[in-house]
Amino acid sequence: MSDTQTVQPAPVAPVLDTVQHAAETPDVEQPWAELGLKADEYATIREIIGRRPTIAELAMYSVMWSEHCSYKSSKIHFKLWGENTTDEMREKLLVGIGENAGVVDIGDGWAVTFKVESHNHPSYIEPYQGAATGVGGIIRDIMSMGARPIAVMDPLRFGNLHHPDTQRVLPGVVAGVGGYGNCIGLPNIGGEVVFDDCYQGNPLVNALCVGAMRVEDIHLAKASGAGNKVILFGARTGGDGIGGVSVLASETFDEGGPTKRPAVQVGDPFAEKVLIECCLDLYRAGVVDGIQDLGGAGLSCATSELASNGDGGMQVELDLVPLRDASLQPQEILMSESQERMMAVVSPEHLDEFMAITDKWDVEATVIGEVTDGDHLVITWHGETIVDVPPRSVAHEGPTYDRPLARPAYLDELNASSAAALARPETGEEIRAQLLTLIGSPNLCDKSWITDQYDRYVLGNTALAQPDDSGVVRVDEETGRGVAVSTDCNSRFAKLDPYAGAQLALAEAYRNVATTGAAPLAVTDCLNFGSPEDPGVMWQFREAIRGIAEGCRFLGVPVTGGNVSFYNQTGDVAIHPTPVIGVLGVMDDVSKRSGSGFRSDDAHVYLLGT
Amino acid sequence: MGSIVVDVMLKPEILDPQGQAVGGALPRLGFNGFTDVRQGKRFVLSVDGDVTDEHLAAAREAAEKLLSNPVIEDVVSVHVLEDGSSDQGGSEGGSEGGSEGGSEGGEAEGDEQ
Amino acid sequence: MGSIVVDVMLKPEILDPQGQAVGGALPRLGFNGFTDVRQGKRFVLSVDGDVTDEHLAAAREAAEKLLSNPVIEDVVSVHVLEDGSSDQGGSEGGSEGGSEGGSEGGEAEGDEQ
Amino acid sequence: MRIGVVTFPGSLDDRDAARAVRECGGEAVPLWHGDADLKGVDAVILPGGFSYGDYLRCGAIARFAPVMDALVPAAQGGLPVLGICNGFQVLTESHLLPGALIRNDHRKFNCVDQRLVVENASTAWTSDFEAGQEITIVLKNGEGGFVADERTLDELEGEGRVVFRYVPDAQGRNPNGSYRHIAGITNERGNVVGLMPHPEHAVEEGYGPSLDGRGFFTSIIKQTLESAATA
Ligand SMILES: Nc1ncnc2c1ncn2[C@@H]1O[C@H](COP(=O)(O)OP(=O)(O)O)[C@@H](O)[C@H]1O
Repeated sequence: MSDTQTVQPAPVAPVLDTVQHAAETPDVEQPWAELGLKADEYATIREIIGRRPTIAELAMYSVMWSEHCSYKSSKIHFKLWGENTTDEMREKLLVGIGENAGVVDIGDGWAVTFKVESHNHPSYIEPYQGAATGVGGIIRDIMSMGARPIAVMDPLRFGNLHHPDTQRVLPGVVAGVGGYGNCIGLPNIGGEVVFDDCYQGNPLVNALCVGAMRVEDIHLAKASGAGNKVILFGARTGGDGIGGVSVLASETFDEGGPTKRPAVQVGDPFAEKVLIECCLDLYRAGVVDGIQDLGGAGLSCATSELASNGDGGMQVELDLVPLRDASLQPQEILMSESQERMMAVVSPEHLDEFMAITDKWDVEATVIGEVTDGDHLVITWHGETIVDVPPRSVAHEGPTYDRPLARPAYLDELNASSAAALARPETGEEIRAQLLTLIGSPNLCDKSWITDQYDRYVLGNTALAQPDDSGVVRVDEETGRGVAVSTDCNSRFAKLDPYAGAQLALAEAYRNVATTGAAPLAVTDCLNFGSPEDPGVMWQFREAIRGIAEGCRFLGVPVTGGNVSFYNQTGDVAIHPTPVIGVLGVMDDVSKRSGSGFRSDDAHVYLLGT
Repeated sequence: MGSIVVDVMLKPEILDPQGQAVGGALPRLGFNGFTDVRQGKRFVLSVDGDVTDEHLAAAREAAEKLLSNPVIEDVVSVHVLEDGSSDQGGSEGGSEGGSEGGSEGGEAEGDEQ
Repeated sequence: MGSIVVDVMLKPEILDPQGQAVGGALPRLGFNGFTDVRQGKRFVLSVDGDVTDEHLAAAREAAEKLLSNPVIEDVVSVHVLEDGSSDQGGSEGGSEGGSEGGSEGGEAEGDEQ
Repeated sequence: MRIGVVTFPGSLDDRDAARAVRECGGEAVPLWHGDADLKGVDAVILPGGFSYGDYLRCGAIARFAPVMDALVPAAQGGLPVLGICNGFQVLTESHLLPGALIRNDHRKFNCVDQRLVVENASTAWTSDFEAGQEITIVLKNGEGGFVADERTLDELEGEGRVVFRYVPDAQGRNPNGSYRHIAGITNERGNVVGLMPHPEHAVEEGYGPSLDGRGFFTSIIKQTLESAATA
């Protein structure tokens, strides 16, 4: 939703746009284009539901079929993951790509889930809140798998350190990552900070979270069992994140509340910390049948995905949703991206216990609907039906594109200009000067100004964090069993050759994990690219995926999940392709891990490899 | 020595977790009459001598440029603090509540961004 | 719906890192006329209907008990926000600067601890 | 030897404090903010974290939790209480300890392995240290600057109630702008101690910068056992 444009307010229907009203008024002009849909996409929606969509349905489809939620440009290339995953690689994989986050078996009955996501555009607009809500979002993904989040990492990319706008963006992003992560109590065990002019107008804020649980505690996002209750819990719903989509807002509600819709989401880490503990209590009590976090696309996403993954339909009374802003219209409630909310499916006999637990944590929880034995998602507003759709068509059967791709013409020239042509330092003096330039450069210098703003000790399980190349945390306090995680990417290599560049990123993260003493087990990735409508970018993207998938097959570690972020560009100029790779490894006893750097005076130094 | 007060609040549509936390605590302390709490910032800028129109103009500009973040905040007021002390007077009493504001009724800041 | 504003400032003798940072940044932006900056907090408490004397009394008590820490802070003002909107009005303009304060001159809070 | 560890909404290092108690041979008893019940424990730890998000002032809202209604009189009556970081802030907000903690002078959250000098080795929580001993434990906070008026500061120093001081850096600065480099203090009786750094993150080999934090927990455990023996 971050790239929605502001559009002219459309005339607002004087009556509630119910399903019946939509059926009776097939010819009403609808703002599908303003909502980012293409003509044929709009036509497909009409075909699926056999009439024009209501404004609420249109809102749901438009947000769920956005690039961000539907992966419509990238999905087609994801078959490379499957094709390159062998049965052997699947052995330790408990939950694969497609769920909120992948889960791997690390032994002794423990499972670990991890995933990296981007929050690039919001962090450029409002660095503190953008970064903070990015961290908050990925943590909820991990929570929704049934896990306790145990660590975060933050791969960051900024423009030139000395550019005035970097002075706005960098401190804000770092304070936001720290502000959220520190307050929620998750150790920050690593990340990256890279400066390159290509990120000046489009910094990258990626956030990774790791969570752990017992194998039997894995939870999935699905709504089954007719009669089971659908519960929305956590923060109240406000107008967050729909600021740009003023086409949805009524301009007639000037009285009685804020009518402006904020484009900026504000994070409340305290609310999320309470939500984590509350969810863990709920899992322990065994009262949750299905669970989903509310992230981008809010209720549209949670209701349609839960219903789509389940075996029945779902009925939701939208007017029961607790609101922070009473002036919100139903379609806005469906699109709101208010943070710190979760949705659970709970059987009626567990309802009282569920509510007692949320009460204990002072978390507001509201039954807003139930699972039905039908096959539609039906949403009502004060008794009138405003949404009646097959949930799969919203959540999973959105459009996919096989976009044209072409190797960029500039690549030959770029690759031809090799480093061999550069002048070499001749004298000791020159070598000295060059060395100083190198180690004083922003990309190589000490990063403690940033990393000291992050709590790396909370939870008491951190065995390695900055300045080491991997973060290492204990999962099992009895045995010391734990995991090592590293994220890496050199986008300059990826620009020269996205296939090899992606593999180099994978290899670096893999090595960083292996050298701590951990056995690499799984991969997550955050693919930050320019516009998919540019064939050159699309080619970079496909090459990078191919590189990662084939590299993973070679190394024998599966990709368990990740995130695609397109449209990272300023005007026509895309960022360097930046496929950030996270590798996770397992260790029997993390107190035996080896750190980087010299640890004793008389140690010998060996060079291994070629 | 004169002082100028700049008041900054989060825009009404923006979530205010701080205000919410305070709002949640009040009833536990037996204060039940408040329906909502929002928390903002108050800056007191001191100047040598009396506050001039130039000072006020500068304060207004600084309020927009530095003291507030127009993406999420509004400058709700820029006005002279009448007591004249550098900040809330000798702290004993802090009785400027009555004298502040109003005095320079015209200078409210209305043009965010 | 009425609102009460509570203003809290650090005591003058307590270090104010935020105010100091703002004070340091102003000259870099070309604002040279300010000799000192202090940053405090402003709370807007909303009530249903008009603000009554009971509301004000409760706000004063809450200001002392919860909203400020008497070891380091002073409550410098507790007064009715005249606009009457839940928080700084329609955010357009936020022009209460002129109308706030002064109006209820009597209710300034003067009795810290 | 039962040591209570209080959990407020937003407490973060409560599980760590409980682990540290166990590592050092005590029994950790969870105490819930909403219950005015200390479960007959021998001592209480108020752990680090961001109670209620620390949104108003650190510790300000936690101070009014029901558990504090039981804890404040008990502490005044001599129950050993250790406030770590946010717990220290709760103790000052509750006026069990003087002064206040304000935003770090550099206005950033700061997580470092910090050297401290133990100045008072006769409190309930520091008797296993030597006066003048230097220890290194974790410091991590955004609002750790200790402030108080001159009279209070003089009193604290005069009565030997400064328990820990930061070892200043080469420029003579401490990590958060605390007045007189004060990192931790105690009440007149020496049973209530508050400090910003985190001893519970320095009790296990392989996790944390040292084992210097153990002394806090072994001190209280020994003291309780001794007073039980003489009772
Ligand atoms: N954004 C970040 N968040 C957390 N840790 C970071 C971040 N950036 C760098 N680090 C950590 O700081 C240390 C040094 O970073 P860096 O100099 O980039 O390492 P290297 O060049 O060895 O990859 C590493 O431990 C890395 O994980």
